Amino acid sequence: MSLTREQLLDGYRRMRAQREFDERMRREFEAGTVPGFIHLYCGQEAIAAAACMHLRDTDYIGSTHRGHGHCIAKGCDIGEMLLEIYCKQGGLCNGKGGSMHIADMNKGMLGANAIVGAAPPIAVGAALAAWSQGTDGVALAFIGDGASNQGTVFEALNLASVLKLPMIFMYENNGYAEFTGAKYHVGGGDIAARAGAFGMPAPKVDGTDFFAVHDAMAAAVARARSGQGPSAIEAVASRWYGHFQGDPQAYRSREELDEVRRSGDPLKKFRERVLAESWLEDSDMDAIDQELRELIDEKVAVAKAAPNPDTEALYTDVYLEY
Amino acid sequence: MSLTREQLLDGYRRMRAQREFDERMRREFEAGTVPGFIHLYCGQEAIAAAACMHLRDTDYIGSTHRGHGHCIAKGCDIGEMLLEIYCKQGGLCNGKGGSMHIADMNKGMLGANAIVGAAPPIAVGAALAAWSQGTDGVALAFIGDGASNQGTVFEALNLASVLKLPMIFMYENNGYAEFTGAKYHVGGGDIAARAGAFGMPAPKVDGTDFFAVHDAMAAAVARARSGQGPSAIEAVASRWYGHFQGDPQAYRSREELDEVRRSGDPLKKFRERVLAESWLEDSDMDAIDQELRELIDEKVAVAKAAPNPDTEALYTDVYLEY
Amino acid sequence: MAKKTVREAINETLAQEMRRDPRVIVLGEDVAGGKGGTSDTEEAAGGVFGLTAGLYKEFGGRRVIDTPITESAIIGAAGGAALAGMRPVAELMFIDFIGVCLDQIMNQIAKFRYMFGGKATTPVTIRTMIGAGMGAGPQHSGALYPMLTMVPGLKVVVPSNAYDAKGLLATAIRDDDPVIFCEHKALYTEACEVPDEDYTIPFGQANITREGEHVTLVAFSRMVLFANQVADRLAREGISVEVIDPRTTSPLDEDAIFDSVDKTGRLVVVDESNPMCSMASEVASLVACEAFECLRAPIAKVTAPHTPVPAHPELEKEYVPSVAKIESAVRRVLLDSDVKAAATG
Amino acid sequence: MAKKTVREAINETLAQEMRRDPRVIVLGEDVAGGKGGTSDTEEAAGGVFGLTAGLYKEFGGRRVIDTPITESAIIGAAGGAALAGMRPVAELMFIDFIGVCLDQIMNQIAKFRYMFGGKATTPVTIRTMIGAGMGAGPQHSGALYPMLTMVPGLKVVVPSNAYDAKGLLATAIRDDDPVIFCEHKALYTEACEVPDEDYTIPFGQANITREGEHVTLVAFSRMVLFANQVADRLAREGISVEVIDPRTTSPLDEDAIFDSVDKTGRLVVVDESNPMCSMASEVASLVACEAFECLRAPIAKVTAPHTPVPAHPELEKEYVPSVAKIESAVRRVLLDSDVKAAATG
Ligand SMILES: Cc1ncc(C[n+]2csc(CCOP(=O)(O)OP(=O)(O)O)c2C)c(N)n1
Ligand SMILES: Cc1ncc(C[n+]2csc(CCOP(=O)(O)OP(=O)(O)O)c2C)c(N)n1
Ligand SMILES: [Mg+2]
Ligand SMILES: [Mg+2]
Repeated sequence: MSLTREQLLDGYRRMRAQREFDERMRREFEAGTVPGFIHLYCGQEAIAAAACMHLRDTDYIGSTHRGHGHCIAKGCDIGEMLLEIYCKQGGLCNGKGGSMHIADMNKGMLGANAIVGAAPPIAVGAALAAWSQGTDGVALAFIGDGASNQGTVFEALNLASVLKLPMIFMYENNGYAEFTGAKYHVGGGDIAARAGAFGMPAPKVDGTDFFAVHDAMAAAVARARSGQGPSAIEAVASRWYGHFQGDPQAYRSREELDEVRRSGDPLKKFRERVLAESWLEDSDMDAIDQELRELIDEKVAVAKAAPNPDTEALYTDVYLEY
Repeated sequence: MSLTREQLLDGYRRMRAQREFDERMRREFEAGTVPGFIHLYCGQEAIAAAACMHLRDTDYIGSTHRGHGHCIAKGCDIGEMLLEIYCKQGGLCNGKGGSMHIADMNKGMLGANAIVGAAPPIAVGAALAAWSQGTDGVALAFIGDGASNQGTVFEALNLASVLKLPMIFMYENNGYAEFTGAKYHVGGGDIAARAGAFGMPAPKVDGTDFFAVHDAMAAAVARARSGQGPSAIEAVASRWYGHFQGDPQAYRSREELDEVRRSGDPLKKFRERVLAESWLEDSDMDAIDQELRELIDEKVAVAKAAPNPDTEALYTDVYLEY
Repeated sequence: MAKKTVREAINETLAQEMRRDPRVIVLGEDVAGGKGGTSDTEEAAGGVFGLTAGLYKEFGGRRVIDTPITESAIIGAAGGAALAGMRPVAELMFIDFIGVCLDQIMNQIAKFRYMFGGKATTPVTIRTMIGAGMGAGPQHSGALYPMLTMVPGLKVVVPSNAYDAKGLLATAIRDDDPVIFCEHKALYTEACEVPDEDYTIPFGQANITREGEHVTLVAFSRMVLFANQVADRLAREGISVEVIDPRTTSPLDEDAIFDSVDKTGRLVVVDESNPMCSMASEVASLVACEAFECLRAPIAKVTAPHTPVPAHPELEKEYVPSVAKIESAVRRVLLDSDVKAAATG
Repeated sequence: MAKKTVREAINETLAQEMRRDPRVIVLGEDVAGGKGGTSDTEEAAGGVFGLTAGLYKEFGGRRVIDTPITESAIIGAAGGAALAGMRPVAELMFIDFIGVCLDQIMNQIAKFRYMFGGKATTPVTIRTMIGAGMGAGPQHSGALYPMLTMVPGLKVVVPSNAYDAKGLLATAIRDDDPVIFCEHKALYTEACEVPDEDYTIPFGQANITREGEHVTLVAFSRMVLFANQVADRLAREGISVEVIDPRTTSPLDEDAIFDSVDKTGRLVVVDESNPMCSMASEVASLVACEAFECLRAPIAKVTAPHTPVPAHPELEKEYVPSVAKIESAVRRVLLDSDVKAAATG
């Protein structure tokens, strides 16, 4: 274990922020305060946290419709994210994007994306920019198990492989694409093997194990930064809730959901491990929990109270100049 | 070797017809008699011949821009093909499709296709029709090395794998996509492995060896007809001529082209083998050569002399009823 | 006769057509919705919005086919299956997803018949959701039917109510040409009287939802509801508005529009699409070219602005042509023609 | 000043812009054309039609990037690279291939700025070939610019000559919004005088290629050549035709069109696209809505028919709006207005 205390706390904070955020969003959605619809990331927090810890603000990620966790882990401001989810003035997209389009170029966040499989080619473009300019920047795309079937994702893999781009493909196998199980929709059953066919390393890891993701990612980033080309990682972690909030999940058995709750909590696993190894103490993490709870309480209140964009905003920002 | 004399003659005839056809098209194009532009199949004839020998008129193939050989091997009428290439009334598409769109539903030929990678999903649909109706029909898609990079092709592979469709993906690796070498554009370098990643058998064979393709195809068809699902085959055979007729091929070295001519002739290889094994005699094949030469002479003359479609034809056949 | 929602009408029609013709199959993402899950049902959802509920149970997995997320393969396979004799009904969940499968729609399915010289038949129906109003954001809210209307070889249907949805969907499925069937998501819960037995409504035949004398209001899909409201409201003032619902954009019932403008001399077209190269532009230009002499006033188009659909619900409301905007366009056209009549009269 | 073809003008501009700004990169299929081959050059082709010849040699493989056949990844990567600070020029070989990459164009690149609240800039130029006339058949001959013109967030350029091609391409590459640059393949060999030094031509500013009094003829891309011929021919009869080349369809120089129609009272629009939801419809409808009072005759649209492009060269010729068809539309409009003038006068 080569992580410093600071790194451990950082990792924990990134995970806890995601959890606190999406659990709160879930309650707010149920209370009817959130516009549109939202897709919760609970259960998958270790993937985004461990992946993004290796990235700088000048590195890029491409995200998905289930992007809250990715944004938080990449360093997007939680207050501005909330303003965006509430579609308010001052939100990261000034209220025009909403939950499925949060983006922040200053943090290297190329956008959540409501088109399944659209982000990987875009992230490959960011990797191409680094490669073309000869920097050591890298880019990463998050890809769901369902998205792993979309043609665009294969094209992104191939282009990154052909040009040896500093690119990481992070498959998040959470078991479902909407209401259809990965057991059914992934032809051949092996997502990682798809990336492997393009000649890149493609380890499969437990996505609820922060340390496993962290290690796999360390290797992938090192490879990318040193000009050796792309990698993929398949991280397996069950989705806790429905596809979108409100989905009754009739396609999942009671037993499966119980099992997910029992064994699929990356935060619990992290805490058990760091306590067992005496790397951190309960109080370290409790303090973070408390701090984040207060932060999100505050920011949710601010977001709810914030002004709507003017009607005029409908017409602006289509072009820089037209 | 389990092929009968009739089968051997059939295989030879299918190959020779393709060769004779495209060599003649080449000369005609150079002489300026052919409209549009054409892509010659010379060097790859064993693939189409050996593959289509296993198929019935009620089985389907999806083809490419380089489709003359596929059409001939699947049994399209040579005269009607020529009428089509000359864009004449009575051509397989009544002159509206031309070289890149020859189709014949009665022969299970779903169309040459000028969009790279478009045919595999369509052929998968034909396989799906057989599967849905419970027949033992199969479908096959021809896919270039260049096309193997197109997202649509991966989607076709996956859908066929998920539904266990009676489908065969025939990769034709002829070394180039237009002017760019497969060595460069195939990420990871292994086309067959891409299909393998979807859990289907994906042997790689010498595409200039009729017998090798024939054997691989026998296994794939048997698997498909018996409901065991899709297969892929990567058949490697160099393209003799330019991407389109007239391409100066500055990207290929003299040595490469010499080598192709020396070792890349499937007809020559076939003849040597059947003579060495005493399965056929020179005279068997010479007779076929002669017959096909005369046939194509005659049909080219007919096609050149045939009437153009009426101008009215521009407006018909957009819909069955509108 | 029972009242049914658009959703119910569509669901019922799918079942009836599948019973009627064994060649009809349904394929798409989650059309059963439950395959590969852990509960004991393989049809847990019946489509994201329940449009295909019950079909898997009745017709089984070889006719109601859950697919991976793979729009190009869904549409391509529908095309290939059609060439091989089936009558597939493919679901493209949101029309916004044409971006990942347009080739199969535009260059393949739509062109087979023509480019194969009239020798191929492609009876594919593509069901897809259109429209804003649900807070679904910039990539799930488009009214992109003009983009497909312009494609030769396609027929495009934009039903505005449950009765039409049922009859037009039956026509679509029985039609031997490829049809894009556009379901406005904000209409799913709209109900009207719908017969239980199956029936068809011919394409290219407009429905005159309000008869009137003073101005012709052509509206598509959900906009027909708004247009009707405007007509009803103005009727109270003695302004008589004729509302035309073309029901299909391709073929387009040009004659119904010409006949109406011949009578009224005034035209307003309402289209939820973006303005450029829209159906509003198409209809307006047709009248300006073919029925110019009838016109007593400038034509008015009421469309969405040249912007994406914003996520914010209030901005989204402002984006969609509203009853108020339509009404004011109608009043403007009437005013303009008064002015013109005064000037020339 | 030297005469240059459209092809030469484009090639020269690409080189000049790459010299001017190191962030400009070129990517696409075969843009070098020779990678992975066996000859000793990696730039054997410089694009299928030689448009990018010489660039690889001068700027190397990290700025002139041969890609696999992978349009979604080409366009997507251009978009991502732009977000990351580059100014990519992506080549989409034929516009007909938008079917396999439209999502990246329409839902991603075009919308980034808007849906990210004005905080992202996407300076992508997509160069692509349009048009019939080369016997390339139904899947390689479309004039699909209306399909992109309708997409908010995109600018669409349709140059009709080498001088404009150079200035407009420079503007496109320096523009911070995404631009679709449509090169008509039948224009590549057309030549005119083109300065050696670089210059820009602003978007949204029409070029009046013929001044006239009697009728306004708006034409796009290659159709401008035909329109000019019609104007020249009719001039001999004393019929004075004003020809407007909008040069960009989005933004569209509406004022130039209104000003001209204000003068002439008559409008003919020529567009090689299919008729429905075309630029012809767009321009005609604009005038019918905004400049109705000026009109002294019905508007006429001259477009391709509602059919795919047939392979047969003679049918293809019949498909493309011809000088004869344009001329007869102009005569019809003049006649119609005489009739109308006679009737009302
Ligand atoms: C191109 C496209 N097809 C379909 C959809 C509808 N859709 C949204 S999310 C989703 C499932 C995605 O599954 P997965 O990639 O596993 O991500 P997860 O939801 O599990 O995070 C689908 C089908 C879409 N948004 N875009
Ligand atoms: C979607 C699409 N992209 C690009 C092209 C242009 N194009 C036509 S053939 C070709 C090369 C195809 O290479 P391959 O698949 O290896 O087939 P081959 O020509 O070698 O038979 C390309 C790039 C096209 N027709 N369609
Ligand atoms: Mg998933
Ligand atoms: Mg090839």
